[in-house]
Amino acid sequence: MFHQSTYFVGCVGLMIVGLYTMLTKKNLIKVIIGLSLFETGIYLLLVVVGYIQGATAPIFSRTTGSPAEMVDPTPQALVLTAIVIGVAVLALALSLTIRLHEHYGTLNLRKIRGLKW
Amino acid sequence: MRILISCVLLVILSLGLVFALEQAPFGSNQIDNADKPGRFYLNQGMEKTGAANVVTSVVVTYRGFDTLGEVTILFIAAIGLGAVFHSRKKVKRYEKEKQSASLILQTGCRFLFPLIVLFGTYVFIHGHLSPGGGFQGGVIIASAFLLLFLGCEEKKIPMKSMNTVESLAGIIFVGIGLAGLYWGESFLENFLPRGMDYMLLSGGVIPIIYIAIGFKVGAELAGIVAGLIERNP
Amino acid sequence: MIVSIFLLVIGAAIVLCLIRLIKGPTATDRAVALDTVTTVTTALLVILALVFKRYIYLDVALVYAVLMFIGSVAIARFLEKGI
Amino acid sequence: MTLGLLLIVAFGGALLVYLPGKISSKLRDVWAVLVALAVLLGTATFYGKSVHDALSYQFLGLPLVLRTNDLSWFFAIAISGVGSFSIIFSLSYIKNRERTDFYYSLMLLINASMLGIVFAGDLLSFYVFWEIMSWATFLLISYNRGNALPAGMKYIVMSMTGSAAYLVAALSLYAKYSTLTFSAISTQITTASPGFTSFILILGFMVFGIKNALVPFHTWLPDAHSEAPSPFSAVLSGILIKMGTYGFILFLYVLVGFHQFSQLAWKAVSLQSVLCWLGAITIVIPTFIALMQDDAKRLLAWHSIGQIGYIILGIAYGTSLGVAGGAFHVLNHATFKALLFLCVGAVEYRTGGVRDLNSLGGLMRRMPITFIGALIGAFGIIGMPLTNGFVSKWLIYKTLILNQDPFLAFAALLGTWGTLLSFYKFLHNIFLGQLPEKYKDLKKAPTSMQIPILLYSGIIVLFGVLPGIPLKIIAGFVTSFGLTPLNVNLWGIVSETGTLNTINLSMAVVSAFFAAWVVFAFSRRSVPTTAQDTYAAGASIPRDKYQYSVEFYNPLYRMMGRYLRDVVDEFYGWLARVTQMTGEIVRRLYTGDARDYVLYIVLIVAASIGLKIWWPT
Amino acid sequence: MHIAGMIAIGIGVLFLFLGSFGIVRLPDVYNRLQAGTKCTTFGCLFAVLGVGIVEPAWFWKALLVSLFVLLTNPISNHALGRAAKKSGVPLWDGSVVDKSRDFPSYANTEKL
Amino acid sequence: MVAVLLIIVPLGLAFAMPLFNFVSKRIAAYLPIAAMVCNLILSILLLPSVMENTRIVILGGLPPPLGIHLVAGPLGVGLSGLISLVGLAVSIYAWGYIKQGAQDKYHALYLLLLSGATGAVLTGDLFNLFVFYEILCISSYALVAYLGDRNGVESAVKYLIQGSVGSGLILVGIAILYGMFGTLNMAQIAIHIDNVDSPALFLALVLLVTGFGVEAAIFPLNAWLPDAHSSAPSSISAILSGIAIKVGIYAVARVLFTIFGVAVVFQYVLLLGLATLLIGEICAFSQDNIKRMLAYSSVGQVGLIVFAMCIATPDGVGAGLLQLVSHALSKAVLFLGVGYLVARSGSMSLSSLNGIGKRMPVVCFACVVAAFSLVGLPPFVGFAGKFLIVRAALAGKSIFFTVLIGIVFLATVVEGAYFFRMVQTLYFKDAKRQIEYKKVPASASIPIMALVVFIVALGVYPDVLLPYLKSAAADLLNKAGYIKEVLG
Amino acid sequence: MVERIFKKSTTRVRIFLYLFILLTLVWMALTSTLHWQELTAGVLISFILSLFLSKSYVGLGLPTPTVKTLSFLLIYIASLFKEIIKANIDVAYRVVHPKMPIRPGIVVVKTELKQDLAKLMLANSITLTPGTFTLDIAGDKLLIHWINVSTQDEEKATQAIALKFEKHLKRVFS
Ligand code: NA
Ligand code: NA
Repeated sequence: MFHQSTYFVGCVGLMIVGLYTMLTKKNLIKVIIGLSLFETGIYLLLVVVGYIQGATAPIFSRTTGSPAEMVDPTPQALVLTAIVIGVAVLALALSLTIRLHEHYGTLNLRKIRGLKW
Repeated sequence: MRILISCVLLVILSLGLVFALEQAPFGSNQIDNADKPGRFYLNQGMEKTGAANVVTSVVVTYRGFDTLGEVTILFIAAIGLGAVFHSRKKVKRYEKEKQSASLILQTGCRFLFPLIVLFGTYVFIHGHLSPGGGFQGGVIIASAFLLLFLGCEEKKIPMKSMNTVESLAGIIFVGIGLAGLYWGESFLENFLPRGMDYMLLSGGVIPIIYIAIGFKVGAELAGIVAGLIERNP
Repeated sequence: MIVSIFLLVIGAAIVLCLIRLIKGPTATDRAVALDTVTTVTTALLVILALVFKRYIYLDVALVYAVLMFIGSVAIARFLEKGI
Repeated sequence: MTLGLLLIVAFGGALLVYLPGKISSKLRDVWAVLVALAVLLGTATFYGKSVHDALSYQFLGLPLVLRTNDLSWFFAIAISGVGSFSIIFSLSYIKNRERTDFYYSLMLLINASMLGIVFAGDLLSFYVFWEIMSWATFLLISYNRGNALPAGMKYIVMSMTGSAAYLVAALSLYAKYSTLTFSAISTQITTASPGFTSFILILGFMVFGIKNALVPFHTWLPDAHSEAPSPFSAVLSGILIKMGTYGFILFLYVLVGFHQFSQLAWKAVSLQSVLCWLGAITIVIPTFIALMQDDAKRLLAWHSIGQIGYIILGIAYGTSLGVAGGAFHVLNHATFKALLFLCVGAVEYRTGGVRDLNSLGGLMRRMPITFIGALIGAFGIIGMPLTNGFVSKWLIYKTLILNQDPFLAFAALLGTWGTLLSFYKFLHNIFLGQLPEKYKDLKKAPTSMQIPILLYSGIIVLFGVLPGIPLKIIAGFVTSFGLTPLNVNLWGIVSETGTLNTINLSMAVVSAFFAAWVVFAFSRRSVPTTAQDTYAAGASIPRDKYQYSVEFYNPLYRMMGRYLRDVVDEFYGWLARVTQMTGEIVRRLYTGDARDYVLYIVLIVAASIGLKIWWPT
Repeated sequence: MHIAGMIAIGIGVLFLFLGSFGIVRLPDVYNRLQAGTKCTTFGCLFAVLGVGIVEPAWFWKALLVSLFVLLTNPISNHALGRAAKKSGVPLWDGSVVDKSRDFPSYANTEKL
Repeated sequence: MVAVLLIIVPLGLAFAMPLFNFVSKRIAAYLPIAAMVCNLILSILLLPSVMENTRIVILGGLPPPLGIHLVAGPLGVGLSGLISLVGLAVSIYAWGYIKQGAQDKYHALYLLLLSGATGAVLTGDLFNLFVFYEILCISSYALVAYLGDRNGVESAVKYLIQGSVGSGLILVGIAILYGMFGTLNMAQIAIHIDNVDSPALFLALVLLVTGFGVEAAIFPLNAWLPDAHSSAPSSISAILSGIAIKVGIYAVARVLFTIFGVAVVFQYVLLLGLATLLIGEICAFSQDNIKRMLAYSSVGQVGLIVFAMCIATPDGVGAGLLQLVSHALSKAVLFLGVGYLVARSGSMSLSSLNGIGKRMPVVCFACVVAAFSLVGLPPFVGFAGKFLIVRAALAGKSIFFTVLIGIVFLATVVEGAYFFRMVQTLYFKDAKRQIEYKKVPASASIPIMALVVFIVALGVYPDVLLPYLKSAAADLLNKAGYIKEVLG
Repeated sequence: MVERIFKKSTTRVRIFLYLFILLTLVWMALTSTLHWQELTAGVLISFILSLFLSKSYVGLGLPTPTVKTLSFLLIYIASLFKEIIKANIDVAYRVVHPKMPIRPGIVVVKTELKQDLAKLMLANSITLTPGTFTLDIAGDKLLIHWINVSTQDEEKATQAIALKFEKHLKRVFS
């Protein structure tokens, strides 16, 4: 429907927004949200990479069955893996955030600097 | 200042990314060649494995090692969370102002819970036929638990049986992989007959692995959810 | 032909919801807009299944509906300080 | 006996000290002495032999070679001799200290590694033994705690700098010639470009200059020598720093060759003259700094630097007489400096660690053997006739005068003058003058201390009277360097330009002394009394008021003090502080803010993209 | 069948649009919930069933989807409304009555 | 084929951990030991045969370009041997050291970390490399925070954020490569890269190197390291410094040499390595916290290894690998030893360890040997590494490298300064207060001393490693050979 | 048959059977096929899930599945549909009308239903119908948001909003 670069701009845009959030927001939760956005952009990029114009999902059924009209299945498998990894990291990040909040009473990254230098 | 620096860097980064991506010959041509894995999977995946969902055959056998790693990572998150929360004092800070769910929500959740679990099971059992799979099914099962937690305060997750499920499912996954090594040529090889196309019993070991993954992911994510909203016993 | 009109209208509906999602003004307003948009999207997915003639996409719609319902409930419970 | 076996005995004996040490300290002492003597004996058996053993054991695919010849044996016998004397001396010195197993083990280990250095036949094994020696020395310098710690740090940091330079030199040679054995390099390097040779030699000067404490690399030495346990100071000053000298000889005469060395020049300044002048500076400045020291061991330490100046001057001068003088001075300095340190050690042992020149005095009667030792040692270092120091210094003067180098000769004489002054202070403030009240009941030094002192004294006089014994060996290796052969007999050196015959000299000196003694013995009338009774009638008065040895050369201090600041040392201290400061600043990059850390990652990617854009290839 | 199905889909889509329009137009969160859920549920129901009618083989699954939406949308609607009330989102100025103070669990809610 | 067991055994045992835990709580601590013994034996058995020719282990039934496969070459098997050796020592140590928290979870995470590390060094598929790399990273995030104390959690969060951004960059890099070539097989990508010249390739390279560089702790991507290494339980610090960083370096090297093989970039990375070295050592020099000092020292050592590898000759890479082995052994000993020193003295401040050498002689002796080895003193293995690095750098006879070596030595001197200061502190400083220290248990002293034996033995006879280093370096550098071995 | 089993068995077994049948039916709808493989799998899975999850249905107040109840349920659903359609047209009208003729407010209504499930169905029905939705429920009272408040009296409001469903539901849950 669109030229391929449109998708790229979208993915990169999402990644950049995520990174921007990570770089500028003080709140740890926001930083983690930024991380999630960044990763989402990457997932989209992976999907776009395997997309073939006009092709359909690589699932055969009794009615649809031409491999030529299907998109590349590999990036989809990769995205699945990447998403699961992202979820795991997110879960761990949030649990650590909870713990950190218990220790510091704040999520302001300027104040969470017990370790430096 | 920080914003300025960030903006400058990110502009460079985004320009670099977009221009580089523009110039790369992406699109359909990268799997034109028959020796490219993607083309091979599409052309022969169904024939070889019997799984109608090519992505599933890729995920479970051809790139099954990735999937094993992926399951492992969820497992790490689950036990990592347990480890991080282990020595934690129970926080009662919010208990006072905590609102309990209304009867409607409670009843609705209790009613829907088994149905959603069934649906999750459906999704991972049909992973080789439909867009589902072990992860998707596992996520649905875990979200059923989340719904239960949202609706009913008193529900706790039975960690012991969850751990057992998790552990057994993992062992089954690895065991099937080793069985492939034993009866076939390589680890995670599909050593069972491929069955009839589009039938439930097709795809050889794929549904079995996906069932294991489904249970494992479900148990792990449920454990993670329970841990994050403090519902471990 | 007629299907593309449906899709256009649904697109417009989604845009409307997004407007509310952005405007707010309260968090609950956004949540409501999100909840609505998910319902619209569920319908969209089903119609898309028809467009692409792929039965399997119905499963996608169902999964989407289930997850988004739970998502909405979670947001609601969060907003009323239930979790 | 092969060299490998000798080294195995030396190293094994060192490392296994802990075994008898676990059983009893007596057994351990016996073990240590036996090992040291065995090594001494073993070394002695190689007298006059020339061995070249390529080991079957290889390190990183490089063949290792052990070899000995006159040069090696000369140093080896000095090492094992000084080492065993120090071990014997230690028996009582170290008795009641803690971690004695550790002490003996390191003493023997250092001995073994020094032997390894001189027996090494290639640059790699040389380096291995060199490094073992360095870290073992560091540990032993630090043994005394307190002030010894910064001294140890200073030593090891400088030593590591040297090792680094060595590795670069050695591996540059390897890169060029694909070999590390001395023999192979020495034949191939003759074709090398002057630039490359200079590069190697300058690196070598740095390495060995540091170990040798050549100015401006000397600053570690005064601290290290004075803070180390005295028997080890003897080793350190007597022989360990001479490993640097060995290195100089190795690089200048064995590897590169004197002829090639003397050709290296940048415009009018030749490398050789630079080295000679460094030697001269090393003679003069440290000697006068030594004059101002109040710590007996510190004084000795500064003199070690000064004496090293003579050695380097002689060796760098490159005539056969000069090299012989330098090499002989190595041996001589080893004997008298070790002796002096042992004497101070004995005093220290009896006085409970006191070595401040301002608070000692009059110990001559209490510790006569020690006094005699110190006296002979002082004569040696000053270069009085009948001591070995005289012979070696005479050779060096002779060289300078013969070649008409008045400035260098003047520097050398100035050094001797300074030495004379400071050893007068040394002897006077410890052994002569008034005996402080609290040392009235001091006992003589224990026998295990007296034996090495006497042995050293004997050697000093022996070599002073019969210098031909060592000079014969020296003449052997000097000839092998391709210099004019020396004609040596038992009493000295015979040459057209100036014959040294110690018989005549001895006769003259002995008769002069006899005359002096007769006069002195018959004219002696004074009776020593304690100052306290005379001045204060038993009341206590400030020490510096009544003891005239306090601040002995005070006027001299005021005159020269500010020119004799140890600028170099201050510079190194500044360098260390700068490093620390840099660390403190650089560390601030780790701000503790997670977002900054993300920024760094983005920065690297963005910078790479930027680099690619602005700098496409 | 095909035409009937299409008409059903059309009605569904229309109501989906109206619901979204209501979301934008109506004055407060409670009224928006009225439009948002009611119309979109209805719209979704019709659209999905319409698809089920167009493709008879899909009917049962379509029915399942629509039943699920029918069951869950009121629940989430209720949850959101309650959340709004509990978190103190005020009613529109034009509201005529607020009896929630009479209701047990809202008696001590401060701001309404 | 059995090479897959190197990954599966720890993984399977970790999966089974909850079940074992039902049987008995004590079993948990034995499982890592069992797994590592098994891996060590397997690696040793495999090593001679893979030296002759690399084994390709097919996974999932498809031959190399199509499916995932393991490349059991000298490098992979050698590194997995190193991993299991250090892993074994640390797991024995942990048996007595880990007494707090959810111990079964600790041991499971530990097993997973090692299996991730092993998988990463063995795999021949780029995405699979990413997955195992993530296993390694995520389990280390969790393990750093294992005790749940303030410092641990804080550093884990920072580590996680940085690591995840890095992982994201890796994924983008992989996406670009896949988009261009339609394959994830490293050998096949390597073939294609030679035929294509595109700015996108450069971007992919930068992204991959940066991403893996986070774990490899290349400056300035290493900000997480001092925090994480100093806050983690000491057994984990040991494994992070000893193993985890090394996997990052391996990945960077694989990407640089095998996949891309572009010479221009080496110098860029080499300079980064040099900066890492200098900054690490200087920062360590000005530290008083001993674990932080060791952590910064790891930064420095990483710089040295990266420097050596980027010389990009077989000698240089071999030297880098030897240095890698040496650092793994030595830093493991130091962190393990310091773990008990810190535990007994109750503080991480260097001055609190004054004179502790008399109370805890074995541990302190081991620490001194390890420190000497790190500084590069003979007869310890660090010397061999340093020697080879200098030799490789000077072999080119270029002034450039001579100058760089000068800088390297500057850093080494600084490194020596703080390590010798540490030695003095342990042995020659007077303890401020008299405390009766408990003896270190055998579960700590045995593995520590075993590693010390390795340090000395390899230091005296490093030649035993030379053939392995040579073929491992060839494995990394010889792109054509790698492609031929994988794709036949 | 089914009735007899249900009446004889204990509550727990009854719930189990309930869930089992429900799940099997849902499974059949999901798979939309009568192939033996799917049916067997469905029965098996439903059985296992019912075994483990029936606890969740305890105390929900499930009606006995008799023919009568089923027919009442159908009647209820039909009336619900009628109301839903009315409701939607009504709301749509209000939304589209330029003047937006709304008189929103919150009122309270009463119910006589006892079972949780019945209350849920009532609340949902109210939510789905003319301009009302259930804000909350407590005991026998429901808090309702009404888009066009015609009466503020509790009885009258109950009459207008709840009663039309309640009468059907009462019969289903009798
Ligand atoms: Na919804
Ligand atoms: Na409604």
